[in-house]
Amino acid sequence: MGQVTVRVQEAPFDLAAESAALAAGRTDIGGLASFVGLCRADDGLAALVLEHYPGMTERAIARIAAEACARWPLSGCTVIHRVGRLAPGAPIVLVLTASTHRAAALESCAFLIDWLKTGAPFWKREEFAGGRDRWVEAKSADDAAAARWSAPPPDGGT
Amino acid sequence: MGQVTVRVQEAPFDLAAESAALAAGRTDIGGLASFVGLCRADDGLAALVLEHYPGMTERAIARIAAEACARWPLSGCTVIHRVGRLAPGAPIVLVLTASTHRAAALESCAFLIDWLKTGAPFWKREEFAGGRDRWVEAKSADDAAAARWSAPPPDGGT
Amino acid sequence: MRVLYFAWVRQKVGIAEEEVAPPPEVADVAGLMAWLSRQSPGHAAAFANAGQIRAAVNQDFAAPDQPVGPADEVAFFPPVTGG
Amino acid sequence: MRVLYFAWVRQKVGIAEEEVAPPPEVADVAGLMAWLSRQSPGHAAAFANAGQIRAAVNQDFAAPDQPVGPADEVAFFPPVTGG
Repeated sequence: MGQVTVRVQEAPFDLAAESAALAAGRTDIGGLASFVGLCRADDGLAALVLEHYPGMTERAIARIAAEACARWPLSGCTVIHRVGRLAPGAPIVLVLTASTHRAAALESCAFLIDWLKTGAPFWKREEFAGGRDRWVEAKSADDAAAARWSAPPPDGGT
Repeated sequence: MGQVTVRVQEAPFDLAAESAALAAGRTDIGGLASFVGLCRADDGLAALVLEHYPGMTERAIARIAAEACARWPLSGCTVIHRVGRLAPGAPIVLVLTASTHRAAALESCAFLIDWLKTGAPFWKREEFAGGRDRWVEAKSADDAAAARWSAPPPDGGT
Repeated sequence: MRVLYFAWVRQKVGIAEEEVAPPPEVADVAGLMAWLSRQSPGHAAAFANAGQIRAAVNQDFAAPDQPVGPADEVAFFPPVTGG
Repeated sequence: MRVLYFAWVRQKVGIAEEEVAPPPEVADVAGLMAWLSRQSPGHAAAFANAGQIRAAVNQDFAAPDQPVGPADEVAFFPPVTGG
């Protein structure tokens, strides 16, 4: 199984440093795929506040990452998810996958972000100017995106 | 159409700087997908030498990028392809796509790298220890990967 | 039994976690939800629409018929929205 | 007409580019390949297996039946292997 790094943190992450760490000292990696999710300023959003379930979050992500390593021949993968208050434009989540072949890197990257959306215990609350706020509702489109990876999820996650 | 950046260069590229440039000043980007192709040290490779067709290369990549912008609602995309002599482990190509939605970013990134493999005039020569060298042969798997984007290629590229 | 609440479930219940000792007939996740909903108006509001609530037992997602016991950590929360 | 060669096609022909003036009956890419292959042993070696050669006319990929004329830039090369 590849090198798996999972972190939940308030601090920003460094895409270049994480890529370098994943590829360090190796000459068998043909492709590095990454996805960075960013906070959009939809509807006049002032901030996004991310809450999670400490302990379960890391378990859930590690299980999803292990599933990715089982499905694709990965040299490694890195998942970093931020929590706390994030401003519009701020990066929220990083998924980084490395493999000998590009298709494995690209597909596992898409798999990981699809499953993170539906299988890890994070909740987003949107704060707007003037003090109004609301919890983001789960999207059926996200369930559909996760479900397209046909086989059942790593856990019984909905 | 999104902001398109295409470069062919000998120098390395900076993934973090290119990501920042694509997202600079925007709060409407929800996802940034990237793919970095790296030089593998298969079979004792000493160096990879990349040749291209100056003029046609930039035209071909710009056309593929325009096709990606036509197929997906992209905020922008960046394609940087290196040429010259590259050591094992060195990055060869960067594809970076930005969109409001993650699926558009991820799919267009895969589309662009698949088409770069088959639709842009680059040729790779492998140099081995002891002076032996050989031209890399085109892979039918690459043609199949490009062909899965069902519609015809941006150009009449094979 | 330790019970945790997250997101708007936590806001409605009014607390983030509590120790509870339900009677022995509370044997699974669904039974625990029904019992908790009778503990306060906040609990009642949080669990008013059971279809909007997800659960975890010992930090794994759990279905309504999953057994729960005194030594378990059980969490209730809305469908997740990370990524 | 300007003709360019790349990769092993260039190595076999022995030059990277040349100006040529084929007779008027050389009207398309396939005809030009046949005519070029008779210009030197290097050209003959390069074009020995036409199925391994791709072409571009004025910097766009071109099929064998694509017309070519004196003002065109025509390139011959192996299937591409970038990315």
